[in-house]
Amino acid sequence: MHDDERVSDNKMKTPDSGQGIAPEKIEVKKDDVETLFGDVFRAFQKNRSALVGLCVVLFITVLALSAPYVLSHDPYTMNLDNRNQPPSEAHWFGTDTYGRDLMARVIFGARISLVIGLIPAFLATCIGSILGVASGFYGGKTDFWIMRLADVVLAFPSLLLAMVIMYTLGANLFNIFIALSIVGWASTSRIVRSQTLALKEKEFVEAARALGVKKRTIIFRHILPNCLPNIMVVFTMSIPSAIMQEAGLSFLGVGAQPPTPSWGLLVSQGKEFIFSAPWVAIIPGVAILILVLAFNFMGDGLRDAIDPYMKD
Amino acid sequence: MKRFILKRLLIAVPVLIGITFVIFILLNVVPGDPVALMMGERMSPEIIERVRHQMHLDDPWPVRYVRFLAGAVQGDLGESYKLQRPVADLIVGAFPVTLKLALAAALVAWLIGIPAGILSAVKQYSLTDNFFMGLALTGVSMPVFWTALLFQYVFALKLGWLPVAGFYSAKHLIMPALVLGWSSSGLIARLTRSSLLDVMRHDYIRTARAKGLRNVPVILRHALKNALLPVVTVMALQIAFLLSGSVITESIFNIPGVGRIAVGAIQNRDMPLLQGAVLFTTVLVILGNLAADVLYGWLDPRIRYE
Amino acid sequence: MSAQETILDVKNLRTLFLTRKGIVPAVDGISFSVRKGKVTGLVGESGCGKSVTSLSIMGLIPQPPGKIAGGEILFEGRDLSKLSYKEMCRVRGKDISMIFQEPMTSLNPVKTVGYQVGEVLRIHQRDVADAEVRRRVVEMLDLVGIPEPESRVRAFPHQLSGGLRQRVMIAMALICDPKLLVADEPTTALDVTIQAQVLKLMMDLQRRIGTSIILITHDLGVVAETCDDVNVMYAGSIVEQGDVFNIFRNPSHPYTRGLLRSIPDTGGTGRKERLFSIDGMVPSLTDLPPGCRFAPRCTQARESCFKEMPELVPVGEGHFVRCNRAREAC
Amino acid sequence: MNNILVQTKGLKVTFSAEAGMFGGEARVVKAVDDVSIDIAERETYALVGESGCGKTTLGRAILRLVPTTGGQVFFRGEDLSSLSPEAMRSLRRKMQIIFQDPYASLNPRMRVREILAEPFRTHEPKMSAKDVDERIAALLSVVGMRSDTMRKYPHQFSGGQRQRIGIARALALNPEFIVCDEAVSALDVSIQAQVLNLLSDLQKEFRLTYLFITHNLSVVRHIADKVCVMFLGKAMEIGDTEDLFARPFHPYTKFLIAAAPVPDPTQRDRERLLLKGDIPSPINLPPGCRFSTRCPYAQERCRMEEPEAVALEGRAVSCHYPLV
Repeated sequence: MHDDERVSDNKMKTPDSGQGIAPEKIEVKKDDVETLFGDVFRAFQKNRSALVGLCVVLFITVLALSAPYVLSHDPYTMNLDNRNQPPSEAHWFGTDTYGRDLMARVIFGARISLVIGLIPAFLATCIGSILGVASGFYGGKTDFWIMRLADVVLAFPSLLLAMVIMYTLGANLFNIFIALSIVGWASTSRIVRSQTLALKEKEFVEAARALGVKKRTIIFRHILPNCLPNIMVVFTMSIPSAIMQEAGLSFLGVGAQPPTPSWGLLVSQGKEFIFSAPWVAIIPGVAILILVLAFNFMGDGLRDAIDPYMKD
Repeated sequence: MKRFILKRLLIAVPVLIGITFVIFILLNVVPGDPVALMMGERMSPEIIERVRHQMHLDDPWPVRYVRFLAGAVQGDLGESYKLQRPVADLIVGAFPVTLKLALAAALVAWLIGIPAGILSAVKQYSLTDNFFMGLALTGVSMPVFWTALLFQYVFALKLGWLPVAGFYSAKHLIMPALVLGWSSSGLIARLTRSSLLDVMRHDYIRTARAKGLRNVPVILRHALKNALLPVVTVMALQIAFLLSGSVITESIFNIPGVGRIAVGAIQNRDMPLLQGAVLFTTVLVILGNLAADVLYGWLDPRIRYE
Repeated sequence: MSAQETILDVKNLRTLFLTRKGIVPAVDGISFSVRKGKVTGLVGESGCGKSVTSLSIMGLIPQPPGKIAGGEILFEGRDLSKLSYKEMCRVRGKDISMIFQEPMTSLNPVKTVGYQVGEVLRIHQRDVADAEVRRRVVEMLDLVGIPEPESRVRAFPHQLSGGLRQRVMIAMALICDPKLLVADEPTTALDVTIQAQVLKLMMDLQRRIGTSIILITHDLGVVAETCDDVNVMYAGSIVEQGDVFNIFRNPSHPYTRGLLRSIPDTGGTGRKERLFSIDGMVPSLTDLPPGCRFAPRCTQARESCFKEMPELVPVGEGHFVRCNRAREAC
Repeated sequence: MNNILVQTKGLKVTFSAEAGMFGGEARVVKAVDDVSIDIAERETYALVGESGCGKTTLGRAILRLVPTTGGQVFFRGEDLSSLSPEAMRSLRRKMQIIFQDPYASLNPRMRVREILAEPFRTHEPKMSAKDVDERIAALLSVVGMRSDTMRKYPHQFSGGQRQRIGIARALALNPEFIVCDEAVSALDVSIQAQVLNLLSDLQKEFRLTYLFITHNLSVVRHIADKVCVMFLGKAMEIGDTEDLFARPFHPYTKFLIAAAPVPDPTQRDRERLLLKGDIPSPINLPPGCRFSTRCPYAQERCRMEEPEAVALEGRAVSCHYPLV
């Protein structure tokens, strides 16, 4: 750089008479800082229902993690003398068809639902984000084929597609991960793509291009960080739907297999006794409702906090 | 507008080919021999081999795929292993039942969802708003199979108002439609609300007020149509959801529709039947989306007069 | 100014917005009047409160977060801010109508132009027949210079150019022969040659119909071309008020003078010379300085300017200035 | 006469209004249609015109931010289309851009330090963080801002301040040529004056050449040495600023100048020159001269035959019947 000095020299120079270029005073308020963490933090601060959702999720997580150390009953131990007992002091949630403690089974079931909620949602969000950004940024043929692939996936009723995948791969927990990830990426990719398209037209991206910044750097430095809040929202929203899908698959017998205490399976096993022992089916369903509702509250709060910003 | 529809149709073609391919690949790489499954374990290997050959199952997969496609175009979806009847007949026989259920559920969803969404938007942040939105969120958070059991328990067992299951009269349709529609109404209500709120922020709403128009006509004449445009699209996407949901609803209420066929086919590992049911449902979804796009284009003059 | 008949008298109007960061006094005690059949300009830079003033007059301040916290808006003697909702609806569009800055977004995209113009008539004259509405709409579109008005009534807004859309807005605003037209930056979104057409149209119609106009703009050129009276606004209050010739020939507030001198190429002389510019920037409305709001940017500010807010004082006939140093020779 | 720094020869940019994946007639918009301009070193060259005239596209095409469909761009006599992508990337430090919208031109998730460090990270990857910080502080002081603003995010500044940050970014690599794309149009008059003054100070200071794109004629008259008036993708008239404003040869130039409101109420009763009708759609250009549908002087020939640019008293005028 032959003319480095030009700018450096000027550093010491006081601006003449000040009219145009007098330094201005700027007051900064600390709480204004615009980071992803800041956004998320403020979302929870402002939105009471989001906070409640978060607390419920945390509570269930702690419960699920500490289950083996806290519970006095084992979720797998059968006691055929004790079948379909109503809730009592010994068994708060009652017992199931094989005399197993329902509370232990429900709490252990939370582990499955949480893992199922987080991992496929995470995988689907990652795949969807990468494909969405690529589709939006590169455009042309890349865009066309990725979007047609997304169309194909979205054309299937998702439960049906997951069912077929489970039929092919065999019904077990690990395959649920795969099935739900394959099903879930498409809608994420559409959302991320449309946002990428909008960001691509922004002048700060054009400024980066004018500076000669490489495409990949533009994606990672300018596009993705600005998509991140929305990706966070999509991720939070896809957790409850993954939980619901797993419950549905397990209910239909193509998900988790007995004796795994998956909530969907618990409801399915209880449905035979809905008239004689309704709690066996109803209590695991309440568990699904509470966890899914908590995640939905969280997602809603996050979206409300982030959306107005993303609009302008 | 013609261009618009044509474009949509043209995009639907590769998607259709894509889904047939995906279905075929998923269901034809399945481990386990369908013939052995069909004929029982004790059959001699030679006979199995002969049947395989008769059913063309020993051809390479591209050949079988093309044959499957050619058959599907002519309405031939093969024969059910288990029931030994043409898949197409079985599905066409079951479809009216599923259609009735889906339409009734959609009606329930719209009748609950749209008014609730409008009320919530008009009275934003009020008690009404919080009530409906809490209800909507609960609606989308309730697993369909669980709601169904709950309804059975309350309305059939405790109150005895409605039959528990089966599909014989209009009365049998009420509970499944409510269950299915209820879960979908939450989504419609939330979307209607946010869409209407969004439209109410537009400049032309201010223009309408500046004309001297009062609140109710502003909403009815200027906001609602614009707000419902995106809802229409989602209602079509809901068809996919309702068809998906009908898999569970039909199997719980023992309704002889396409969804129950699919679940039964999985249990019996009846590949052609499952393949037919999934293909049929998916084509319906694509048609639904197409209809939504066309409807959207027709409702929105910016597209209609392009 | 008081000598002549006024149609609108705004007295000490205060409009607040309640936001998370605190109370924002967007309009802070402004008073001005509009003479019958004249064009009154509200001029100032972004955030000075000129648009909030116009929306306050129309009763279109979104509540919450907005709130008219004080003052009177006397339209032919009636205080608009005290009218009931229904009464105000009868005033809007009939006695007072408004045109907005963005002709692109101010028209409903799914309704025909004819419907939207005719709707005003239908609201305010219920018994009017469809054929009559149609006739009046076509007549009005013709009057605002829209070619082929018979076929254009069936057009949708997206089928018209920006200039034509703004003409439709004007037709909509004038179809009920309002006594007062509030025009909020009516030509800002338009191209120069289209702006010239629309301004000329507005002025011709104003002369013909005799409507009084409040013209809100940031463009001093537009003010000079169209206004009879001018109110210069800064940070929520009026800093100078007077006849257009007085304001341009004898600007008495340092801000007005600064604004006029900041325009590049006035008179076509000063090319390549430095422009005059006002240092610093408009204060935040949540954090206003205690004294004169312009003092921190004013080159002539004295100590007293930082302490108390000056009053609007007369410096000539119908010419008022909010400046401590107004009476000194400037 | 100064040396030519940037030159376009018959530059064309077309956009297809409809991406025709499945055929279907793709409608083509000629955003820039055969434009040749010469920008001399250290001068301010203005592109002026109404919306849809292609001035912004031309500016971006010169910087190769949009693909061209015909013609060439030369920078110091070098044809940019002949450069390798690597060579083009390193030439980018010589040519920069300042944008219209101070709110969209800065990445909201980056601090000022990161925004201003980007040019160095791209072109001087070996520079130490401390050196980069020093350079950024120097840049900020050049544009009249304090160096402690580095830690802040763009939304914490006003429009005028953001525009200064944008200017600092453009200056970071000591460019020779800067495209100012409506750089002051979004600013209030008093802030606009500050930024215009800053721009002309910087021009003197750093021997900059500006391509100044604007629709504001008074700004053009104030800042530009040379003007190119564009209409629907075509250069209608090119000439020295004073000359062109004093005596426009092209009817469009004349009406454009006359349309601008004059901030002097004593002149309000002057005779007004008004153009008829609207700007035609760039998709269906009229045959012949594209201004002929609005031109009050249009003759039969104007509607049939597209005028070529002709040299006239040191100007280039695309009109069959210039107003001499």
